[in-house]
Amino acid sequence: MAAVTTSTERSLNKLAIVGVLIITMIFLAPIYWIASTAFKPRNLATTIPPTVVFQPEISPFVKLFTKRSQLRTAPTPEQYAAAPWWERLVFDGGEKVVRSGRGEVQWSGYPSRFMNSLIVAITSTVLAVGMGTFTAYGFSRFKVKGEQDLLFFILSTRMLPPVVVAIPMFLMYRVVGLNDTHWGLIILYTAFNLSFSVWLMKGFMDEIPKEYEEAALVDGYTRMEAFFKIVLPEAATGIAATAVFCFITAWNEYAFALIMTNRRAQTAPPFIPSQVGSGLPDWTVIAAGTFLFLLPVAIFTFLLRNHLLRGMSFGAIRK
Amino acid sequence: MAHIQLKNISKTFGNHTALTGLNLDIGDGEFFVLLGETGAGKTTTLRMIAGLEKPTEGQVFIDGVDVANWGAAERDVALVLQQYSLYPRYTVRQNLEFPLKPKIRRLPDAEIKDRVDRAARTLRIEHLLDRKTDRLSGGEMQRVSIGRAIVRKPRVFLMDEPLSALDAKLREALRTELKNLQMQLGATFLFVTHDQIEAMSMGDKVGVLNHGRIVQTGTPYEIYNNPRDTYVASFVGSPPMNLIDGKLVNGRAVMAPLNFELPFEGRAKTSGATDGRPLVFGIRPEDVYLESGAPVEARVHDVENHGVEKILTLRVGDAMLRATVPARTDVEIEQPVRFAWDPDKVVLFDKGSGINLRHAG
Amino acid sequence: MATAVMTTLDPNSRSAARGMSDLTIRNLFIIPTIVFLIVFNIFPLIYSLGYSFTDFRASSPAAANFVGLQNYRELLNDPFIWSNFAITAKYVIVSVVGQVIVGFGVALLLNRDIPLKGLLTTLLLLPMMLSMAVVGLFWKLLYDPSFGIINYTLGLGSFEWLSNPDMALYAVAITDIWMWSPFVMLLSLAGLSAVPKHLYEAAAIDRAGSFYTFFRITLPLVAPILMIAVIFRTMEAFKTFDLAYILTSQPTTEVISIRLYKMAFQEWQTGRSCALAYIVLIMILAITNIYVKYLNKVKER
Amino acid sequence: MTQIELRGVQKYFGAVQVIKDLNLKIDDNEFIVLLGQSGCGKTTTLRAIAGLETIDGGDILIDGKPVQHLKAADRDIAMVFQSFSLYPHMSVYENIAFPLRATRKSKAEIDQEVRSVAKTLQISDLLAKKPSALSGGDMQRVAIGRALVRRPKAMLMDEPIGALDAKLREEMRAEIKRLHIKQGSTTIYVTHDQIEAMSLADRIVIMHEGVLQQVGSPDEVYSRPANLFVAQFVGSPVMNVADAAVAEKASSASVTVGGAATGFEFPGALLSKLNGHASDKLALGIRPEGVIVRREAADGFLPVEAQIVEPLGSFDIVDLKVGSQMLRARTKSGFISGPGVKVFARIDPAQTHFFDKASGKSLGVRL
Amino acid sequence: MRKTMTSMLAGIGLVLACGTSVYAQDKELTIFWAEWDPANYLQELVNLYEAETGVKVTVETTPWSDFQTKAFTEFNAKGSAYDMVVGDSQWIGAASEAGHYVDLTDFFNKHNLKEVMAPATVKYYAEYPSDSGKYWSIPAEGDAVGWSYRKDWFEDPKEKEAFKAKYGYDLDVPKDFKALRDIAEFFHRPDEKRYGVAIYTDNSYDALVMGVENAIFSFGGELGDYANYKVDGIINSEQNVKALEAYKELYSFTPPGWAKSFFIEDNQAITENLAAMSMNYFAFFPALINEASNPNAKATGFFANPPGPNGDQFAALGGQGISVISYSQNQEEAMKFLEWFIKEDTQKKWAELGGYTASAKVLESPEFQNATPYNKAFYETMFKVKDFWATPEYAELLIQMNQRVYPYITGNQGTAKEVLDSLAADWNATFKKYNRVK
Repeated sequence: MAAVTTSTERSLNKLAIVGVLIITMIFLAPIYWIASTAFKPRNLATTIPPTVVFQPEISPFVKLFTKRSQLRTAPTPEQYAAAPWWERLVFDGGEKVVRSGRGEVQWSGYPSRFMNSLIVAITSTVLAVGMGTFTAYGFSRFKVKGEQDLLFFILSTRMLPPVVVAIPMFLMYRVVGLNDTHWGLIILYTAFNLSFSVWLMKGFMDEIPKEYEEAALVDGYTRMEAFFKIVLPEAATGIAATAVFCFITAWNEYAFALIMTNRRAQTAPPFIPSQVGSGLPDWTVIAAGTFLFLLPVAIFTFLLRNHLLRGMSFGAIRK
Repeated sequence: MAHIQLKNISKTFGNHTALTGLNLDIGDGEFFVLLGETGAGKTTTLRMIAGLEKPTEGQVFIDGVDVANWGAAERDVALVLQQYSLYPRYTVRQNLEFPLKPKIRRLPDAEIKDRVDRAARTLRIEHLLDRKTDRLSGGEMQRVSIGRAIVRKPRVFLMDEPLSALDAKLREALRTELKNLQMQLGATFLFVTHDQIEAMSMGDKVGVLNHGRIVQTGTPYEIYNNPRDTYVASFVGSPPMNLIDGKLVNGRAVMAPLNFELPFEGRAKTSGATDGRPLVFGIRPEDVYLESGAPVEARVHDVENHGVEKILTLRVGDAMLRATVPARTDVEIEQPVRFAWDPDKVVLFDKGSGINLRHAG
Repeated sequence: MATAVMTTLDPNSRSAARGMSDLTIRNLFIIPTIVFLIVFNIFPLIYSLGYSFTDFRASSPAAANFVGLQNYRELLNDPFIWSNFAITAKYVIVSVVGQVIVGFGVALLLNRDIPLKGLLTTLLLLPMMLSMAVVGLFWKLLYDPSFGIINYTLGLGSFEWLSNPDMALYAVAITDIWMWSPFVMLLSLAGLSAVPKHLYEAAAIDRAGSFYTFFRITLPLVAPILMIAVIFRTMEAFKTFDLAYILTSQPTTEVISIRLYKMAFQEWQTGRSCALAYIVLIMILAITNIYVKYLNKVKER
Repeated sequence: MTQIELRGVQKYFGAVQVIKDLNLKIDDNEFIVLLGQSGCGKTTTLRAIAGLETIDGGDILIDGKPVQHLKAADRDIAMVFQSFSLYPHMSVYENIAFPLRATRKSKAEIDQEVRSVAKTLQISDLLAKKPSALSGGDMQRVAIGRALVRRPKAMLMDEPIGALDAKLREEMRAEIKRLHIKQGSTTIYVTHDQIEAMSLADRIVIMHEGVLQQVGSPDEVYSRPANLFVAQFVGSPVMNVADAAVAEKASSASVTVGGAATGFEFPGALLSKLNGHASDKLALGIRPEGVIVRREAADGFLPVEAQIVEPLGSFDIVDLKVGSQMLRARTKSGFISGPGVKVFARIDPAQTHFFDKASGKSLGVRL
Repeated sequence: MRKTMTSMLAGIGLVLACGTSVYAQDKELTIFWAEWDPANYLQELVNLYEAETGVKVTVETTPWSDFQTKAFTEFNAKGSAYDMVVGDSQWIGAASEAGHYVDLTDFFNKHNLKEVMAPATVKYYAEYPSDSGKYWSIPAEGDAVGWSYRKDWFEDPKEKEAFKAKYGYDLDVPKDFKALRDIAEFFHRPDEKRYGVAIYTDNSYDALVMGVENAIFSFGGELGDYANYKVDGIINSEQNVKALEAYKELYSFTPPGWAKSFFIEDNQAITENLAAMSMNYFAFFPALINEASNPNAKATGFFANPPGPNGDQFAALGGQGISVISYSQNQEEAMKFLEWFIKEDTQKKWAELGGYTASAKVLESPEFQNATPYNKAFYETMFKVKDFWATPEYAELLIQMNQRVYPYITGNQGTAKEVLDSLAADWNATFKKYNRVK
């Protein structure tokens, strides 16, 4: 139902389209640059003017997945010939693949940290959104003494600078053996996201007419059944929107991941920048790591985008 | 089928009192209408019977059993609401099946199908069964909601303004349908509405609720013709009963401070109607008539043409009086007319309390 | 029909029908979350509160001595700390205001009749999906005066974004704005689409021009959700650490979190850093409280 | 002094045509009600006049000037919405002042206008309140006040009282009417409620599926419906419509309804007036008050059985079974004690309408 | 109460921890270090140990920026995640006083490491407090700040001629700080996008201080008296003022945006053709002779930190010793590993792999010195290095120095004298606070 559109109105609209496109391009330029760098040969990574046309390479990804060190002497032609194609790419880059005492190729920390990220982010998102949904329902439907204070308390737990809790958290984790475990991070991220989740979900829950459950109650269902059969499906949009936010936060968290975990449970965010370490940064490898790491969130968000947009518009306004 | 009794029910929400000392008796198989304005406490009463709300004080009996500790599921009542009683994600069939599938009274599949089909037939919604509920019209939705209630064969049907979101034609049609349905099922119905036409046309009995109290319970006829107080008098009937301050002087109704008189004798007179007592005279618009030789002169303030009849608003001094006249009556606004009333139909109310003198005794 | 079969209830099934009471469900739904948050958020807080009254050094085996309010006193008298707070305040204001202007502006554009709106909106969200640390790394490169793309594209020669003490804070804020304007945009879009269309129609009928409509209708009605965005972004901006730490090390960009980090993890003045953390926390709480009060006022309207 | 004219207005939503070649001329000071079911195009028509909707064909003229290309703001028309559309963040005063402020009136002038309108509508004591603190009726008054304050060329109202309680609707109806008489501005009012239409309108415009069905005074549309749709849409309870068979019987005509054994007696003139219209294509319409019921048998009365009695206070509506057909009759309150009672009924020929079954058009038979 | 709480938490933790796989191998050692090439070389070295003994040794790394934080959080929590750490030289005070490191004095004496390792490395990597004869680490990765330069620029005849004309002496590897300054000035040509020199300026950890130290030490200055914590008159001495001014002057010849530069930026200055000379740790030089990472590899030369005006020649020390962590459950195994590590053969191998050995013998061997273009400079430097304070409160001292010096160097605030006077006052106050001086 468009209001009457005049010609000025129409040209304004065209202007808006152009504006949006320009802004989108500006916003995406750095990301495009990262993504393209992930496929560049090392010597084209930081050229000025930036290299736009180039032969895409896969070597950044090979390097990303292997442990390497600087070549001190060039490989012998035999060595070079005997090496598999991907190892030659590393040789070409003036590096060699580090092998273990038994001669096995050593993986870089990336794959395992990527897996850790997946485990930690998915589990904590499920937990935070799950608990958040339950709690939001509780606050939305039942009388709770000091509800406003409790909600503020829940929100306030997100205000702590991570540095504040890092030391006591670390000491506490040490006592209970949670440091450097997946569960340790999962709990932290869950706690961190829970406040947001409760807040957001409360908005959505308030929007779902309580008549739906009451009809089910009268029809002979228990409240639990009504909750699972009626409320949850209705809240799907809100849950999706909340999940996107929680996932993004957990996926990218840096400070706790750095302090609380070592080899076993560390996630990728602290790992990617560490690739700068060896005297001269190989931007192609960092870009490759960043690019791969962006994919899961981007895909997740893209799949849920309709929920995200719709969800934000009906739940959030009331909070 | 069930007999429902509410005894001395009070309900407060925080410092807001919704109901005070409510007593209600709904007979088995009765179509009971609870009539009141928005906020009078109708819905709260209904939710209390459904078990969705607990009374602050008092007891609810279903078939003589105190159901204080029964949850909504156990009371075996069905609920039809103005909106939201259908699940938007489900098809009509799924909606109709839903009440038949809880753990406590899960029916065999064949039986479920049978009941759903029968309900659909009764309500003429068979062609809608596979449609999603968000693609139904208002009337269809309300039929499905009613269907959801009847598949259960519950002891009591509770209906919370099920028709008020519909347009006039549909309301009229569904009114008859509902009444028919209730007669067929022989079930107890508690129907809540703010629309007095619905109350009058459907109810076996009507309870008028005002500010959390039952003001009057009775048949539509009683409520209409013998309202217990001025509130009921003005609430029931469209246009409402005319209420004029005055007193009786020597068998005549003397309207003060308006200074006009009308004859008053005969059947309407009751024991409390002593001369000089400040009264309120109530007269229905249809009992006010225009006559060239009638005792009082008025001006036509407004004319509403309803087709079958016209509703005139007459102005006498500052007072407004409604009169229903045949459609053929030809009057203009601001035209002077003379009117009289049918003294037998006059209802007398005490000026102070507003109580009908016949009830006061 | 009056003899329709009744489904009578087996009296034994009554308890089954009832399920858990509402009270049980409420407690079941709410208490775990509260307990969880207390254990993992409040417990460490109490821990640090205790330390904040001591001279505890986590790097030393020496027992902590109770020093009363000394840490607080010293911190509040330290001009360096106050300058850190001033920098933080400046940063928060620049970055949040920037995000609101950009985010809300883009949302206004997107709220029009734009083709491929959903796709564009999702693409615009990409910056906030990156890790702060990585963003810092790449933006440092983008800002580089000699081989950064920003100077090349804008033709700024060798403009010093990060080495210029007067510019550095803005450069950090620009990066933050790039990253988080999408968040504000998303919430603003939600707010904008929640303004009932008929109000705009009413305003059109009332002969209000587009500017008048914007300032008198749109803005006040989106204000509550915009406030929410502002609250969240302020809280986050106040806590900014990674970005500023990675991008620059100018004294003019030493926001309070960096100072806190250095105190806690480089100097290992655990007790004192806990005290500083508390001062920060109280400030955030106070600011949020003011915001929330204001938000409620805005919502009341 | 405002005349509004629609000439051949067409409007599509996608492939659906919602207004089909609408022609309508509205005189100055007239109170026009657009009546129809939801989705009939009445609101779209109103919005097109307001400038909130573009049209795909035809002209909209205000005082003879085409305005279809003007923005809403430039048409100088006020509108009251069903949802009231009060600005939730402004006080009543600000709401009413909004249209004046938007056009940059002086402060003093605004204040004076607002207060005078508020006085007219008796909402002076509400000026400081926010819309959320108002009752439905007061919100409606404010919405009307906001429209009136500008002294617009015309007032458009889109179901302005549809969201109110029944009792309140009645009161507001009267208020709106008085106000119109007092202010005397051209008014177009949209509703689906025929009682509102009947009691408010100078002329009623009945629309159905985008097509104008009939334009006429309340009396005309009630007593001379142009077609079956109008006949059944106007009047409550609804007009009875039944298949009718007309046969010659001596000098009079016999009209059989619902395949009953005997027919009702009609004057012989009917036959000539029907002009040989095929009997099996006839539909008979009779309003409940045209069905006359007696307790005792009498000439021309057929025996019938009461099915449902609906007491409506001042009168009852009784469903009578005639053959396979249900005819609803209006009786005095309590005239029939309950379902199952046997009574006698006849149809008043003077109040009977005949329609062509296929087209629904009235045959214009008046007896 | 606390106990109950603790055991309760322990319970929760136990349940949760079950979900995480637990590594179990008989003999395994973990060495903690920062993420850089030497750690990779070390991994290659310890792979040999595994081949010899079957004990698996893993080198765990974390980014440099977080290395210190992470190590100390782990120490403070008495964590046993690591058995050994290759920790920065400044940590030794904090770590030994807090009991995080195992006392290696006996081991040291038994193997006569004082002789085996280059003396400066023993002094700074291993011994604490100064001259106490107590040892906490085995020097592992020797490192110091040296210089790289563009041979092709230096050897360009035109440039040589122009230089000679301007400064009156031949353009060559700088023989002192004055020459360093002249060359920097000579090559500083912003319109050609070519600049004089790249130096350390990052103040987030010790980069800037290292750079300044290079000047101070070569100018004959000291940071203070490490034995009695006297700083006044030492840190703000005449030489130091001169040195600081000299460093500030160098800053004016740096490429644009050079206010947060450390090893990455300084190496980039060479690879990206920005600067004629660049200061850096020797540990980062391998990247510069690798043609894959440095297009100018063939044209890159190296030199040791030049002497100051009085002929003193010193350099700031980097590098790390390897220590055994007190909370390790494999201390015995770790000692065995160290015995293997200090063997001459191992040290040789270590140097071959790319590690910077501290073994005096290996350093002195011509094989080592000729192995790379910079090994000779490294060898020279390693016998004249000096380091920052190693007291437990070194971090505070470092931050204070950053706070004072950084605005002066990069932001033109105050004079060198004022800056160093204030610094002396800050340090004095800090030492008072920790009761080092009365």
